[in-house]
Amino acid sequence: MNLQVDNVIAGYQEGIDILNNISLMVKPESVAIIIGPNGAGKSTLLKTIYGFLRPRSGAIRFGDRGIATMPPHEIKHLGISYIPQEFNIFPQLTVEQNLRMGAWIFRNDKARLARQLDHTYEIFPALKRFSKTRANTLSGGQLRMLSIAKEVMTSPKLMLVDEPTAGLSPKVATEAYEFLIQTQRALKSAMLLVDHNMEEAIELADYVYVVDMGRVRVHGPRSEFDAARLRQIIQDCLLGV
Amino acid sequence: MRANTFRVIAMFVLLGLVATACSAPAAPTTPAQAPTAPAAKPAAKPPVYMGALLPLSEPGAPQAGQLILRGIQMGAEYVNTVLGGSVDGRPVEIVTEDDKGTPEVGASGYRRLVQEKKVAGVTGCYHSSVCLAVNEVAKELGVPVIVTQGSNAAITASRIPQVFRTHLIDPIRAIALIDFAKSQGHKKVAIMADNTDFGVGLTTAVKNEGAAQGLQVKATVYDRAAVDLTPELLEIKSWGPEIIFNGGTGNTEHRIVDQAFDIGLFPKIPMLATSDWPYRSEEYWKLHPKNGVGIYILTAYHQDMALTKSGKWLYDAYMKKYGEAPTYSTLNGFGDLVLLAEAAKRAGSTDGKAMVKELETGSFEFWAGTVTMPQGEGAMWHQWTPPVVITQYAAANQLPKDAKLVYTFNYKAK
Amino acid sequence: MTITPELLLNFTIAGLMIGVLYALMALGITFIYSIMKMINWAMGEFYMLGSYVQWALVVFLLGADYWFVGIIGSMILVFVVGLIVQRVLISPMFTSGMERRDEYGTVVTIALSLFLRNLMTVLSGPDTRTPGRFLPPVTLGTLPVSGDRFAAFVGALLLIFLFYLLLNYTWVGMAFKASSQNRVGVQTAGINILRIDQAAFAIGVMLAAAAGALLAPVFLVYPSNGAIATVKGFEIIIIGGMGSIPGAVLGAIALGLTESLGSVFISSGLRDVFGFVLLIIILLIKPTGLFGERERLS
Amino acid sequence: MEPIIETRNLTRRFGGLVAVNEMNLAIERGEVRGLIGPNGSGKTTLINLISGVYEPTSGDVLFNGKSIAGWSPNRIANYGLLRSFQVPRLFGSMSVMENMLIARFADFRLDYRKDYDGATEKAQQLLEMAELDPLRDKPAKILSGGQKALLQIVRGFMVDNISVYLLDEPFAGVNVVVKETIMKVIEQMRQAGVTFLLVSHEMASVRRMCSRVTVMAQGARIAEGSMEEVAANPQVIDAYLGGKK
Amino acid sequence: MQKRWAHLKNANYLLAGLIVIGLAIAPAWLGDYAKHIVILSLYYVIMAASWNLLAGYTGQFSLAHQSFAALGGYASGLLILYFKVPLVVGFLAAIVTTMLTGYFLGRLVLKMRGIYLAVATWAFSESFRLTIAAAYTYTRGDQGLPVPPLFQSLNPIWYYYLFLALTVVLLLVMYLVLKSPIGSFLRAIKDDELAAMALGVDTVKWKLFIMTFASTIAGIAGFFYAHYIVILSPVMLSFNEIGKIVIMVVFGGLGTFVGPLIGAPVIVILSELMRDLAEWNMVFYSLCVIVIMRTYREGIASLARRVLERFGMRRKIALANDKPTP
Repeated sequence: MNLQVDNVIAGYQEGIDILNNISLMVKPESVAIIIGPNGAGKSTLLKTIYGFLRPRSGAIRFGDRGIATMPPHEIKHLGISYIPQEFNIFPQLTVEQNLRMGAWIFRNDKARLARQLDHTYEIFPALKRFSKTRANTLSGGQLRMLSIAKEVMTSPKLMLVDEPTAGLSPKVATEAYEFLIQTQRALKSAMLLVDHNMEEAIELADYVYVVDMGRVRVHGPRSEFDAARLRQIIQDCLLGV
Repeated sequence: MRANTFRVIAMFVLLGLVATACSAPAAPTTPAQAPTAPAAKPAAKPPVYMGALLPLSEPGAPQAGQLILRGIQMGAEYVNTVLGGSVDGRPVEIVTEDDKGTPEVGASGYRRLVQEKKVAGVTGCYHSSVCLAVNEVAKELGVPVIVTQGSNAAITASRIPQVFRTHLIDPIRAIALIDFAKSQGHKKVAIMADNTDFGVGLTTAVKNEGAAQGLQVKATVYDRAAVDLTPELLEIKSWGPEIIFNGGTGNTEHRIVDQAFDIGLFPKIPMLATSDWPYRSEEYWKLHPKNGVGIYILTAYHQDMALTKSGKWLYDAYMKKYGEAPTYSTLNGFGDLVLLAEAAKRAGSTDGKAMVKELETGSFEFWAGTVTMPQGEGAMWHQWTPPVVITQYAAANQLPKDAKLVYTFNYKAK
Repeated sequence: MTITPELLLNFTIAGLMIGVLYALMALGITFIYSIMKMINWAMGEFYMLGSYVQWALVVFLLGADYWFVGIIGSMILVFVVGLIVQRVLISPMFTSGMERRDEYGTVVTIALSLFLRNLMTVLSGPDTRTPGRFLPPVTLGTLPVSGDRFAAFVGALLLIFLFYLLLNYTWVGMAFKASSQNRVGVQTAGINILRIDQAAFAIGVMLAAAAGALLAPVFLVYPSNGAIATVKGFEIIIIGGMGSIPGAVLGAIALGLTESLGSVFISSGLRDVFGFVLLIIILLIKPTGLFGERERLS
Repeated sequence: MEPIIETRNLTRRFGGLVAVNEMNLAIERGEVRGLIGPNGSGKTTLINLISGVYEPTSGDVLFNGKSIAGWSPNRIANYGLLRSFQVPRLFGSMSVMENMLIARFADFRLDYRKDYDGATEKAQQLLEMAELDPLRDKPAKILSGGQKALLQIVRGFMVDNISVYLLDEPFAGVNVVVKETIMKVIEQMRQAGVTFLLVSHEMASVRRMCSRVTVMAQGARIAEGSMEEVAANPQVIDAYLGGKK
Repeated sequence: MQKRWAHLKNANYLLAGLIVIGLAIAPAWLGDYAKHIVILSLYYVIMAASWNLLAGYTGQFSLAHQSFAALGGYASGLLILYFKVPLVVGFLAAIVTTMLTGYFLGRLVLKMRGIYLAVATWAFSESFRLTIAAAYTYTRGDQGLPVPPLFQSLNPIWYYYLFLALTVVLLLVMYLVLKSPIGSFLRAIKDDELAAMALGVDTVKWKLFIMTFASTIAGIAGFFYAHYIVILSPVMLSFNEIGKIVIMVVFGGLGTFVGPLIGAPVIVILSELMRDLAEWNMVFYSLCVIVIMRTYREGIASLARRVLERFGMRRKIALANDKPTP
């Protein structure tokens, strides 16, 4: 199922639009990346898609369903997961309880739950080691893993990922990317990734959107963005051209 | 913006509806209020208005207020149907005012009754602090007030011409209580009271009177919102009193009976209710079906006493209407309203000065005898004290009229 | 007064028992706060509703033998009332607009408490009511206790235990705990946060109603009987820390013991002041209460 | 010459985490010093330590040769050491002009009336410089992100005796035009004698503004020099790559 | 020449002047009872406006404000009763005690915000109420502490002008404070305390100042109120009292200067209208508040502002949802 964003205008306060007529599309099983300077509206776009923010105009479709006015929990049921930039965990619950909360929508399917837990622990032996400890005692990297692992418990068809490596050391960041792409491939899900870390993140992508000032500047398949062009884009962004 | 404007209009329309909806049926919709007997209205004569100033909502004591209100309303009924109205046969109509147990609201209420509703007299007044605030305004506005149940001595001691009282006040109640304890041979007396004006005043008076009579008194005062009095009762139990005065107001008094029973204090140690709340026998026996027997009740009325004509009328009418015997609160509310109506009738006008003069000099038939309220000394200024009797429920489910009369006391002013 | 060991023991038992009952009154307040970050000033009125429903059910429908059914009945009924009140009154105070304005919630719950209490005052007349006394007295150690109070004590313990089980061993309970820690997180997990709020409010007021129903025979039924639940409940959640469930239970027992022992050693007249003294001491030492969350400037 | 700001072995721990570790930094008067480093290297914590928002676990902060460690933020600000925040912190319900004036009268003196006209004039000038003057009577909360960032920065210049300004990511979330304006303002104020510490991710801007750059990694200083010098430093590159040692 | 700290324009000064003059000549037509209602409204205007300084401007949602009014009354009343001091001494005592207590409470809640502060101040006022009630041997508790009146007669006319003057003076003082930089500091503390500190605003000092200041104003109002009602009881400390003030301010418009000035009289008049309903009055009063909150939460001050704007009485000032100029 395609995710399709058409001419969306959105913002937090009346009169201030963060997203300015933005359009993009994510195909099944593909990875699209959104790059662009700080404040370009990348995170806002993900929040709008996931229903935390209602667009003022425009349409958002997942497959053939319009999801622009759906609240987040209904969107989750459609098979979309959202991994926000902040550590999205429950600090006072144990790691395993956190993961189980991630599986809320199929909580009554015990077999699937057990299977999914095993699967997660397989990929993240570290989480298994700490499964009975409270989440607030984990390190930053482990918290990031947990935030991701919790959201992919449902084997989503589409993952919206916001800055998965923010606040991580480069080594851990690389691990996080590996896990993400591994998950994406294993689940055959699509992914819409927002990232600062262009050089590394772009390696994962099939399709690239460059967003600035709330609209798409340039887009095209990954192959069109070779190192030189990317450098140019980064430079342009840094220089604000 | 437009949506908001619309909303505002909607709000005001709604408010208007609420206001009209509730001001139209006004007073007569309440279940507690009796529809004033329709046949009794002498035709085409303008009514004489009388004010009922009572606590009908928190932080006042609405339960007491409602009982007094019943009496006042039946008083109006009595004046209109039996006595043929007040001045020139004009019927009496009650204007009810909620004082919320708050001095300022009470003072405002009195002002409003007098200046807006043009009442000829005001009765009610339950909380002492409200009475004191009303006093000062009454001094200015000159319309007489008969205090139904404000216990504080200062209410009349301030010698305000317009203020009268027909209530059994703290010092006299204390004399009766201690006298009764002595007559029973008790040497150690415990009193439990909440920190309301009644409880505090009574506790102080009992301590003084007990000391004067050579009795040991242990006084416990707790906050009126307290629900669990077990620690206090345990303490009293270990002190070993020979009789307990239960000086609660409202619901605490019931809980004291229960909780004293639970820890084995009552009925082993006799308990005396310092006001006559157990007189509402139906409520009392429902609340204390197994543990209520033996309680002593200080009250103003017993079946064996001779009631006046008006007293008898009230007793029967109240029994018929509410299925229980009237309590002291109701009786006094009734009596005070009749007093006001009579005073106006005798004065031949609703003028405050004239009515005050009649009340001060005349003698009136009250539910319990003849009332005079002359200019006395101290708290005895314009004060008439009803008789004091102590009765006892000797068996379960006894009605007030069957209660055993164990003590009578008649206060004579020195 | 001479303090004998027996007396001291009696006071301790009495304090513990009332402490557990206080805990049930405070649980609902702290639970609603932990999820909605809102103080329900009308909590005592739901306690009052619970006691009236219990009285009505026992007297008109069930009879004294089935008083425990009445407790469940009043819990269910008040739960439903809570669902409606949250939907119609509370939730609209918080949803619209960017800023969260606590004062709207404060004003609307204050008004609701005035409304319910005064409506009941007018409707119920001057009568104090009781569903009846159901159980024979028991003796705990050296302290004779009324059967109904003991039943309320056991009932409160049971409800606290059930509540503990609900929170820790069920999916819904886990969702409540999760919502109190991270409201975005539960939404990305596919939970409807609005329904969590609604359910939390309803469960909170249901706990207050359960306290009201259990204590109806002991502390009686009248329109302002909920005042005690509000006052003690707030004292306890400040002592224990707002939003903390264990804090509420321990704070309640601490308050019960302080009041009871304070009246032995100091004076019973000031008993209700002791709780506040304890509270102000705790505020001075640890402003967020025994188990309170930390509040930081930035 | 004596440095205007100096930190000596400044350390701050949060529980087990050492956010700033034995940090030494000295800024000369009139400098625009750049402070760069990978995410989580402790740049913002350092600013919080210098400006008094956090108390140092150990070490010292000297301002004009005087120790200010442990002072309250407002006292430090009153002495002329200002800071901005990464996410602009404005007084949303107050107008743009009030936001400006509050900075001027923050060290409350009873004769504030005397300065009113001068202060308004100065605020007006600064707002014009920042091209915010058409918005002067609007509440700050309705500004756009870039306008908020701008306002936050020019607001600091209202402080009478400002001598040091710590800017935390002043370019985050602002567009090119605003960025240029900010740089213009910084340059003008530098000429007026204000010293800057500029924390930023945007190398290009840092390079343009700063003759000297300090690089932080894992809470400590790992390099200092011109942008070209530090960019050539393999340790710095390693730090950005994530310390694959 | 522009007035920077003033939102209010000349038209508003004119309006305020007209209202004061109107109130000053109104007794010629008002009956005693109506005068009494005006006096009450003025008392609540002072209470609501000073509470608004705390909750509306500084963000300190205190629930102890009514205690300070009572404290002012009790301090004076007790001194006069037991030591027969002249009224002036009672007045000074009211000021000093409320000032000190306000400062102490400010210290106690210095680190608290939002609901914590609300509940902590609630606890403070409850313990104060319980203490006054429990110490009945000195305070006479519920029996009521008599306080001498200020004038020979309780005729409202004297009190009417007294309260009118008092209200004008106190509102003017509050207005001047808000108009000075202090007013901005307070709003800055509410908006963003850390940012205010970072600009050099001594937030600790101003939080303590405003708590002390607002408490003292409440104490002064309480003093005059007590000497008008001539009786004090712990009821003045009950939660109902602060509930009333909160309703007035939120209803009028929290954090606006005119909010309490409109809200207090409207609520006083609303409860006066309900009086005819006797025991039903509180039921309908609370119902009205619920209906208002459910339909128009922003308060009538913002409504009035819009109406005034529409008639061009004042320069259009920015509202929260205005669009920014490009």
